[in-house]
Amino acid sequence: MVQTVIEPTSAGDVSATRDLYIKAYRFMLLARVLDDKLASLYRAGKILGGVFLGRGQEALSVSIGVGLRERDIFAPLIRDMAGRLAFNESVLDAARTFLGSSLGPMRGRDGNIHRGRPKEGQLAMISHLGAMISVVNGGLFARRMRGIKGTVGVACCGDGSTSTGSFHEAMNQAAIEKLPLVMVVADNQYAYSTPTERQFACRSLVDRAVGYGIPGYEVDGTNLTACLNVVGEAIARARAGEGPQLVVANLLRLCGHGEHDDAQYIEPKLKASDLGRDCMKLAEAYLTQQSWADAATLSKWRAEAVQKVEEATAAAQREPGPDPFAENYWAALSTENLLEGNE
Amino acid sequence: MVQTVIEPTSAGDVSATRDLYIKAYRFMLLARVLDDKLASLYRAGKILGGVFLGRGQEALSVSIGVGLRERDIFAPLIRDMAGRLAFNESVLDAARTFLGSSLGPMRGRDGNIHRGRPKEGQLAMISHLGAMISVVNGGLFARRMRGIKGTVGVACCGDGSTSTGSFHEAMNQAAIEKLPLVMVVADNQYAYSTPTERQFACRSLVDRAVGYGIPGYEVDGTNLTACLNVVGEAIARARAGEGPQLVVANLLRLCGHGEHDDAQYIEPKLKASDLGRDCMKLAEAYLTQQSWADAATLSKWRAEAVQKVEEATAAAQREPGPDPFAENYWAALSTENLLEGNE
Amino acid sequence: MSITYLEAIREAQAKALRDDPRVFIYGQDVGAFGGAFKATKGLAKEFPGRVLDAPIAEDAMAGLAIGAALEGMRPILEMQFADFSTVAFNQIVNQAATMFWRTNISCPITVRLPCGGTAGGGPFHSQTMEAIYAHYPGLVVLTPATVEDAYSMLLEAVAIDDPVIFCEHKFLYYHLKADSLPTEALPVGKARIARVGRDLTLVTYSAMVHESLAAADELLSEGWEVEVVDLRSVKPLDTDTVIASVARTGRLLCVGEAWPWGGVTAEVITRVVCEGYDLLDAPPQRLNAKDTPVPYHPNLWSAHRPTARSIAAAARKVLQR
Amino acid sequence: MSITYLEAIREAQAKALRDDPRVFIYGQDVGAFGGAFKATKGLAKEFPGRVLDAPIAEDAMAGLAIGAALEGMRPILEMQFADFSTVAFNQIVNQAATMFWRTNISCPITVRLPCGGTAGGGPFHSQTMEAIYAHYPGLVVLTPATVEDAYSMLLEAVAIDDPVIFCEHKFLYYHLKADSLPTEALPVGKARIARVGRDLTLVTYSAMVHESLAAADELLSEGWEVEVVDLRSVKPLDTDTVIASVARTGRLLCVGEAWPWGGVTAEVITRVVCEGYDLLDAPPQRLNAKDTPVPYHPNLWSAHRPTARSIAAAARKVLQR
Ligand SMILES: Cc1ncc(C[n+]2csc(CCOP(=O)(O)OP(=O)(O)O)c2C)c(N)n1
Ligand SMILES: Cc1ncc(C[n+]2csc(CCOP(=O)(O)OP(=O)(O)O)c2C)c(N)n1
Ligand SMILES: [Mg+2]
Ligand SMILES: [Mg+2]
Repeated sequence: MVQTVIEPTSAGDVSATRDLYIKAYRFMLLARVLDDKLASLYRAGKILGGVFLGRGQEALSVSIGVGLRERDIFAPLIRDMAGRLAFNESVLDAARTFLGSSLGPMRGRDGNIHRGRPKEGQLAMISHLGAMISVVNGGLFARRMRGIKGTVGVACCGDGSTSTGSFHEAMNQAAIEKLPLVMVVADNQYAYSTPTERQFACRSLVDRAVGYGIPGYEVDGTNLTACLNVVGEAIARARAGEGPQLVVANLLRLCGHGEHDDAQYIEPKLKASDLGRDCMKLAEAYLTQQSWADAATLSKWRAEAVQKVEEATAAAQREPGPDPFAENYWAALSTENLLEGNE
Repeated sequence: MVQTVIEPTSAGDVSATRDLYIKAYRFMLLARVLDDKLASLYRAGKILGGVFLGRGQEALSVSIGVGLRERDIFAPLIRDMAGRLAFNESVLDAARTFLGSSLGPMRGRDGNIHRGRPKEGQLAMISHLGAMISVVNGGLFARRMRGIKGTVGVACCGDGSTSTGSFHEAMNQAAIEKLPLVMVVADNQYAYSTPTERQFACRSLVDRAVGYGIPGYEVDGTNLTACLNVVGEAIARARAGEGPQLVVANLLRLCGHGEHDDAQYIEPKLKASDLGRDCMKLAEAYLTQQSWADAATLSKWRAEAVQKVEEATAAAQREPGPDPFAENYWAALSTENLLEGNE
Repeated sequence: MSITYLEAIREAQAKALRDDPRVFIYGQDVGAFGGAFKATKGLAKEFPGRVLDAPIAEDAMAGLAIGAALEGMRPILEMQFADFSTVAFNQIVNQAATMFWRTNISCPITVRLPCGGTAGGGPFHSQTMEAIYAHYPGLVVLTPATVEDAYSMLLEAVAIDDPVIFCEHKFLYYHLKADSLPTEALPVGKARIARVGRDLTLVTYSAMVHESLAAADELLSEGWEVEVVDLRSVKPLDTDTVIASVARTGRLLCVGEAWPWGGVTAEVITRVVCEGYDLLDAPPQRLNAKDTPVPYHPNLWSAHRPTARSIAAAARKVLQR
Repeated sequence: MSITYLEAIREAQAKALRDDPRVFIYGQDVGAFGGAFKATKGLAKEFPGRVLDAPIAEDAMAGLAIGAALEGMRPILEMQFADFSTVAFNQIVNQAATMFWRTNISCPITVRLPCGGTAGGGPFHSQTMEAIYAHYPGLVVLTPATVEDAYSMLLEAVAIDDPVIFCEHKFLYYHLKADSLPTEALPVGKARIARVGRDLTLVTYSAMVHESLAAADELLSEGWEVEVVDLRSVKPLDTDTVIASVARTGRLLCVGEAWPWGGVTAEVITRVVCEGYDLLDAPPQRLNAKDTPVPYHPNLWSAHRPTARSIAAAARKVLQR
């Protein structure tokens, strides 16, 4: 049942393929520019808490975002800026959360990568790795009970997160219930500093699929076309009622675990290998090679992305942080009459 | 890497094979007789708490017990009377624990299936399914650190227990550390009342092995020869340094989940299938067929088992229960000066 | 007609399923089998597709319930024993409990925990975990002591927009009977005066209410009138009712089946002394289980947990000061 | 020379590894990388094969440590953040904590929990879980507040035959410095009078010791002499030292960074009023974090947890009664 897709055969309408590719690329670009901006704001001491970037993982992540539809469910993880933006997140949501604006979706209560808008299908991750997958299952399960058809859910995680008991319980649960879950694993060769040989002993994490009785696909995570195809097809199959799908992408994180980390532990050999290629650069080369964009267009797109990011981060920086005395921040229950007086 | 062994090729010395078979059979018999006695004591209201039997699973369980050596580690689960006895447990330990004697290994503190003697390699299970496997890993890990070679550890569980996060975390941990763990899964088609189709969606649980990068073997759990071979070989390979091994046995529980349960939910079709055969009867037929034992010998063995069981249960019933005022039962720490006064 | 505590739990679930299409039940063996304790007996048949067997995966069970709640459902999760909820602990305290505060979206799940000691239960089938869950912000923790409360509070739990930990006591399942199911009830958050008295306030909850009432009987024969307060919910905790009672009696004993350190008894005493210090005529006291795992053997078990007898003894000490 | 709280933790581990071949360290990224906070920096190199990276599997991490302890080892387990120990919760409270009582074999594991709030930490990287673990029988729970205690208590934790939950506070990691490592220390189980005073006993632990000392300074300028008791270990809890202090001052304020319900503050107040009621001249009080998840934004965070300022305000109330 395990399939390995290296270079997909791209069938169908060429212009649709091009449009999708360009759309995806532009979200990747926006994510990269925003991530870079956040990194520099972090270095300037403007951001509280950690900054975790998706650098090198944009092709995979964006493929999820462009593959999902409005009523779908998405549980991004820490490196999914591209997927978030392509799904439905605004640059302003991200900027506000990182910059502590009280107008952001988390209102200063939670920060940065934990942002989300569950009502709009974008779950707000908790830190505990693996914990979001069964929550996606629950959403899909509820929809099925309510007779809502044709929606899917995508959960993301890294190689390290596959070692959690939560990952296993949720994968197995999805398989039993035949839920339209697409589990996207970004095997970026490290979990923080820990290399994959201290994390698993199978050939590839896609080998887990057979143990859950679900299809599994491996994809070159540096190649946008491959990612669009494999993730797109997995989403389509899930949507068509074929049950859970596992996608494992091979790639390398092109940054530290967080911006506090210089990632000296990453093997130079890996950096020099195909895994270490930058999906952005590959995509740009492909765009040019296909004559879908020339250098001027690429510059224009970048300039537009930069402008969006600058506007959003500037706006968020002007916004007020939360004022603990102005609003009731100290109610952990929605049922007001069950609240106890606070100390 | 997944291998399916249905009928093993039995090589080597026939008399050794016979001796092992007979030894195993006699422990199965002892376990069956003891289990039956416990069931009748339970019905007579003499046992507190649950009684969970290994009926139908003796061939698998005993294969572990006879395969292990003195310094090995064994983490039995609720249906492993045969394996326990064959490893190193006395009938009296079992009887005392079920009958609440203060002289048993658990001294009345914990009961029945939770008994163990960790110092002698037999772990005292906690109820939480899956939780013992990583504890076995820890024992093996410690031995390796201390330079002790050639010991193995066996952990047991049922089909249902493979759904736990603990199972997954521990299997993966063993694989990463290449520990000599043999994981024996008794797929008895049900977890309490829950059939396997509500528990997993893979073809067989042995399909999990490939996802951990370890060898997996499937065995007919009703066939003692097959179990002795497959479990024996898995233990031998682990002992030889080949890392963790997964053994999945197919069989049917020939009793309720516990003695309180009439197991009406078990499909008649399953009972009538090969899975529903009683490993004891098959073993007896084989013994006779091979002329390793005749009816008189079988009766004699049974009578001996019955006598052992009667003696032990009678002795345990005469023994005092724990006296909360005679002994200090209320110290949860071994470091006395850190104990707090009890309420 | 007579109905047990366990049947009341079943009936409440049946009513919830009947009245509210958003309700479903998820747990190990809750389907055709009707649950380890038969608390869902017949419900899978009566409500097809809405009472589902779960794999042995408490973390994913809780996660699924949370995800469904976000989509507007009202899941009831049955843990086979409260003790096994430790495996779902992270999802409950970090995912469900923080949801509303973090995202402004409520997370109405009800987690049924068959709690508490029974003879022969032992360390892993006897635990009462109310203090653990009550420590975390964002959870409502209920501990019904009567058939009526088991019914009405479970219905209320399902209706509450926040995650509710429903601690039902296994010792009461079959022992406790009522003539009929209630049609009205005290709301969650209100304690109940289970017995009126003027000499001592005995605050307790769950199965210990009955031990305490028996102790009060015993003490009455000695001339002491003990007021027994059944907390019903330990979070929120009805400090007002407790303090009003202490104002009448001047004396306080708190009894809980859980371990002492940081338990309900400590929380109640702290609230009373912090807010109603001057009302006390004598030092308050608490009585809990001993600070060891719950023993398997009944000889040990009955010395481990508070009983009518040990409660009466503790009460005498408070009364005689 | 000057040494931080974090360096003291590293040094204690180095010494434990050096002096005792049974010691090993297991945790995510603790090997070549030296840990998320660098608490094991250089140790993997200095002690080959004894400082090992774990997969992201806290349940199995704890299980492995327990199994190794049964075989006579002395594992130190590093959780990357205390908050993630919820995933290992079952192994810690049901396997490690019950081991000795059930089997008569001790289970000497040390679980290092990087605890507590820092600005920007947010709901899942700020928790203090001492009350949760202290509720369970069979665990020792330590909460060092000083560089010296971080060092000596960690060494003692490794030497103790029982499972120890070592709550090290991240806020103190770099802030707190000492001139040198101690050569002798108070034993685990003894509280320390961190500051002598006659008007009020302020009982606290971990990072709140420093907030409390600052509050005491502030109050001194108003003429109040506050005695600050640093509990050091919350289980066992040194009730004697606390009560002796209350006997001198007649007033009690307990301060904890954790949530109020059933926290250390409730436990301390309960013990004092149950055992030393007559020593109090005024109602005791407690001050805790607010009963919500820990906020990410510093504006909210500083209003959420007790600070020198809010402690001083609470103390004034107790003093003015
Ligand atoms: C249960 C749990 N344990 C530990 C952590 C701390 N932690 C945060 S990210 C991380 C590494 C994650 O690695 P991986 O899943 O490969 O994702 P990547 O960072 O490589 O994208 C760890 C250990 C956590 N968040 N949750
Ligand atoms: C974590 C956990 N959840 C639930 C239970 C309750 N429980 C005890 S045995 C059992 C069924 C076990 O099924 P399986 O693993 O197939 O073993 P079998 O009884 O069939 O031998 C369940 C659900 C438990 N012990 N631990
Ligand atoms: Mg990774
Ligand atoms: Mg089974």
